[in-house]
Formats: sequence, structure tokens, C-alpha cells
Amino acid sequence: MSTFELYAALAAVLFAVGLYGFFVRQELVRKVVGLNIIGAAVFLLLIAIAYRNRGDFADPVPHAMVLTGIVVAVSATALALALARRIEDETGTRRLPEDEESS
Amino acid sequence: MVMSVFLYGLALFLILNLIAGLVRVLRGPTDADRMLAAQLFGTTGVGILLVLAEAQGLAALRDVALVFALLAALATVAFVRARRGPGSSEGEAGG
Amino acid sequence: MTPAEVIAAAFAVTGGIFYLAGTVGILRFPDVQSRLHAVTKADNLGLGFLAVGLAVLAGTAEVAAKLLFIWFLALAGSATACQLIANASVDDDVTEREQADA
Amino acid sequence: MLEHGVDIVLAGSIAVVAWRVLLEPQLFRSMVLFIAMGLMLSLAWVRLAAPDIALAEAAIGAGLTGILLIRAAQTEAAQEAAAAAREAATSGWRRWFPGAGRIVSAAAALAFAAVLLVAVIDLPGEPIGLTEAAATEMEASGVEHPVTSVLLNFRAYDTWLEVGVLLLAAMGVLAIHRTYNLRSTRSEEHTMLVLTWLARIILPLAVLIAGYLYWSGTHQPGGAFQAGAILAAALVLMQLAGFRGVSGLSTLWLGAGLMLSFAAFLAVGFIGTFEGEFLRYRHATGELIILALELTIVVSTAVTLAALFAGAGSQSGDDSDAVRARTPPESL
Repeated sequence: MSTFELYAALAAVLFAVGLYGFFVRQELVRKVVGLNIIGAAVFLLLIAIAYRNRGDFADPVPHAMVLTGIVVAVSATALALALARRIEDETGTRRLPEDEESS
Repeated sequence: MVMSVFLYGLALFLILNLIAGLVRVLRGPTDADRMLAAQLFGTTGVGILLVLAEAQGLAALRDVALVFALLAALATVAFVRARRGPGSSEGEAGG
Repeated sequence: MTPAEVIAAAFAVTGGIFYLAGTVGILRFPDVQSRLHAVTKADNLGLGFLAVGLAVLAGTAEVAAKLLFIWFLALAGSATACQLIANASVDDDVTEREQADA
Repeated sequence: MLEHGVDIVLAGSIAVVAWRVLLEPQLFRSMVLFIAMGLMLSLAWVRLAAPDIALAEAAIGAGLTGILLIRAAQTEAAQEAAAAAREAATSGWRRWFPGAGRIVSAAAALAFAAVLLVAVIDLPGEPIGLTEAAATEMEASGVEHPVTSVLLNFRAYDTWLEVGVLLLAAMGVLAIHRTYNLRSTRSEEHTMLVLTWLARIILPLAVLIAGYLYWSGTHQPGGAFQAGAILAAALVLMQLAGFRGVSGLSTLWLGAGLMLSFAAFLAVGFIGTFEGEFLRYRHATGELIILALELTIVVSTAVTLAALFAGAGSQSGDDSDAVRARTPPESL
């Protein structure tokens, strides 16, 4: 197993784990964490592919995209947490209303 | 050649140390213990980065270690500041 | 191996031993206050020895200065963080005692 | 040989830690594990020869995301037990098909992972990346570091829109708080001496290191976003130590900080249209333009990330007052 294959496989595993967590966990904060793990998986795959395509240096285009992605991910996380906090303040629950009814 | 094997061995050893530290996060028993383990990861992570910088011949990794060392304490500071007063860890002593 | 490499390796191994001591400490010591020692003493010394070893290996003053700077930052951060954690854990103890009295 | 051992141990432990992060019943534990995962991920970036990403992960993943999540976890610690109990209880259609939701979710997640793996295996044997193209064009970009040349020249469009996303997120947080600045957010009332000390040491060093990363980004790993994230972390630390930090800014200055970079890209873009194409500057002044744009990115990223933190972390008023009343004064 080459380094590329190893980390690409890890990316697939992380993607599955993150997606499963995103579906199954009902607390909003957990869903945000699940999304972050899915994001990490995508970043990992891109960087692994950049590593595979390296010449004198690794492919800079995926690197730039992931750099952009990390910054976007943190701002999306902050916004999502602020929304979750607001939902908690308004409704007294940390889940979405439809999850609340069914459980 | 010998040196390269030595450095990678050292990096592997430090990574195993870090993984062992994860046990403390799971066991707790208090949140302070968990935060302490996180602090340990910071110091170990800086060490691993410095070793890998030498092993992979990537001087830029020292900058990564520098940033880690600079910001390692921040999560702990946030932890202490956001605590719901004393007694936040009640009800999980069996952790 | 050149003499410099042997010296560097000796320092690095010493650092590694301190790291190991820190890990054992955080896993085996009985409470937060004693586990603090593992982080504040063992790990920071480990990083220090490691930094010296790697500085010898790199052999340039620039790299050595940067490594020492990194060590200083890690020391400042971890000293502060551990003091904060110690305060927090003392608060926890006080609360437990109050609850026991009540 | 050992090199490969490092990769295998790292990849394996990241997978296990990610699993534990999601399934851990206790939120705080899960967040600390998430921080550990961020650290391990940045080691993975290092192994994959991506020091730029490792830098960003160190500044953002380890610094800011961790702080955000730790805060989110702790303010909710009290409701933890009740929530876990409710999560275990089932009702509605879940009572008739216990675990059906989980099985469907697991199947969907595995299917996605399988598709991803097939796509990876199906990659053409010959690398078809843009490494070559970037290498030949780099001369014209004005900088000597490939990632920076992509980020601020070849694909400046992406970066402009990214800055736009940051701006939108900050506007969203302000909207959620129904305010135009962050002055109403909670500031720490009693100061801790150690914390003041740490802030006084870290702030100037953060400025120094951010400046270094900004400047060196033109020829080695580093750059504007990492520099901005470090400054943001320092601003957040100031806030935590009881200084006003970014929440001391008036509406005017906050808005200016948030919008600076977006506006600068727009202006440069329009100047570029006189030469034929929006945001195109592949000529002698490239380096100057890039350095100027990066400087605006540093400022805007720092202000935006710090504002996002201040906004996301603040609590509803009466609640935090109660907390403060219960916290004993610091004995130092």
C-alpha cells in the first residue's frame, strides 16, 4: 500500500464515519462536528491526490483549494454554532424541532 | 541513512506516546484531566513536528511547530474561561 | 555516524525518555494535581532535550535559535495552561467538599 | 520502512479517533478528542508534503476550532445527561423499527465511501495534475511559492469568493445577534493574572510571527490566511484575558475590517478589466499587487475570525451572570 493509497483509504473511512455521525446524532453540535469530519475527509483526499501528482513540488492547486476550504470550514462552523446557540435560547433544545418531536 | 531511520523511529515513538495520552481523555475522570491531556498533545505534537522537519528535510515544518507552540495554550484558556463555575464535572466521576 | 550525530542522538533519546516519563505520569498518577507534573516537568524537559539534539544535528545558528524560541513558547504556554488547570481543579475540590458538608 | 510505520500508525489512529469523536456520549470528551484529531491531521498534512495546509491546520484547526467547540461543549454540559437519555429513548416509527434509522444511515455512509474508493482506484495511472502548468507559469505570477501563486494569481477568483464567504459568515453571526457590532458580547469581568501575563507575551509574538508568515509566503510555505488566523487567535486570547479585543471595535471599524479584503479584490479586479480580464495581473507588478492583497487578507481574516468567535461564543445574558456569581474570585 503506497502512502497515497493509505491516506486515500483513510479519507474514505473518515467520510463514512462523518456522514454516519451526521445522520445519526441529533444534537446540533454533533452534526456540526460530523460535517467537520466530512470536510477533513475531503481535504485529505485532495491533498493525497496532490501528493500523488507531485513533480518538483506537490500539485499546488489542490493545496490552494484546501487552504481555502479550511478557512471556509471554520467560519461555517462558527456560524452554525451561533445558530445552534440561538435555537437553544429560543426553543430550549439543542436539536431540530422535527427530531425533537420524534424522540 | 542511519540518522534517517533513527529520526523516523523517534517520530513513531512520540506518536505512540501521543496515542497513549488519548486514554486519559477517555478516562478523565474530570474535565481538567482531559484538558491536561490535550496540553500534553500540544507539547508532543511540537516535538513530532520538529523531528519530522529534520527527517523530511522540510524546514517549513519548524514554522508549523512554532505556530503550534504559540497557540497550544488557547484551548485550555477557553476551557477555564467557559467553565460553568465549579462542579462542572459532577455526575461523571466514574468516567 | 559523525560525532555530532552521536551527540545529537544522545540528546534526542534523552528527550524521548522524558516524553515517555510524561506519558507514564499522566496515565499512572492518581489525581489531576500530580498529573500536572507529568506535563509541566517531564514533557517540557523532553521538548528541551529534543530541541538541543536537533539543533546540534542541524548545525546552524539560525535553526538553533528558532528551536530555542519554539521551546520558550511551549514553556510559556504550558506553564500558563497548567496553572489555569490547577486553579480549575482546586475549584472542583472545594465544591466537592462543600457538597459533602451539605 | 519506519517511514511507512509512521503513516500506518497515524492513519489508523486518526480513523479510530474520528469514530470515537462521533460516538462518545459525553460532549466535552468528544471535543477534546476532536482537538487531538486536528493535531494528528496536521501530522498527516506534513507526511503528505503539504506544509501550507499543516500551518493552516495548526492556526485554525488547533487554535480557533478547538476553542469554539470547547465553549459549545461546556455551556451545554448541564443538559448532557438528559439529552443522552432522550437520545436513547425511541418513539414514533423508531419504536416499530428499532435501529432502522441507524442501519439506513450506515448503509448510506458506506455506499458513499465505496463510491469514493472506486473513484480513487479508477484514477488514471499517469498523474494528470496541474503541477507542470503551475511550475511553468509561476515565473509570470510575481511570487516564487507555487501555492501562493495559485491562491493569489492563477485562481484569485476563488480566493476573492472565499473572502466573500468569510464576510457572509460574519454578517450572519451579527444578524443572529441582531446587532451591528460585538460590543454587547460578554467580556470576562474578573481578570486572571497569569492570563494577562500570557496575553502580554503572546500578542506581540503573534504579530511578529504573523508578519513573518505573511512576508515569507511569497517564497516558502506560509501566507496571508495563516497569518490572519494567528492574529485572530491572539485577539481571541485578549478577549479571554479580559481585554476588549475585537468586540471593542465600533460598527464603523468592525465593518471596515470585515469588508477590507473583499473590496480590495473587487478594486484590483476592476483595474484588471482595463487590461482585458477581471482579476488578471500576470506581469511585473504582480508581486506588489499580491503583497497588497495579502495584507488586506491578513487584516480581514483576523477581524472576521475573531468576530466569529466573539459572536458564536457569547451566551444569553442572565445565564452568564449566574455563572459569574458562582465563580469564586481568583486567588493568586
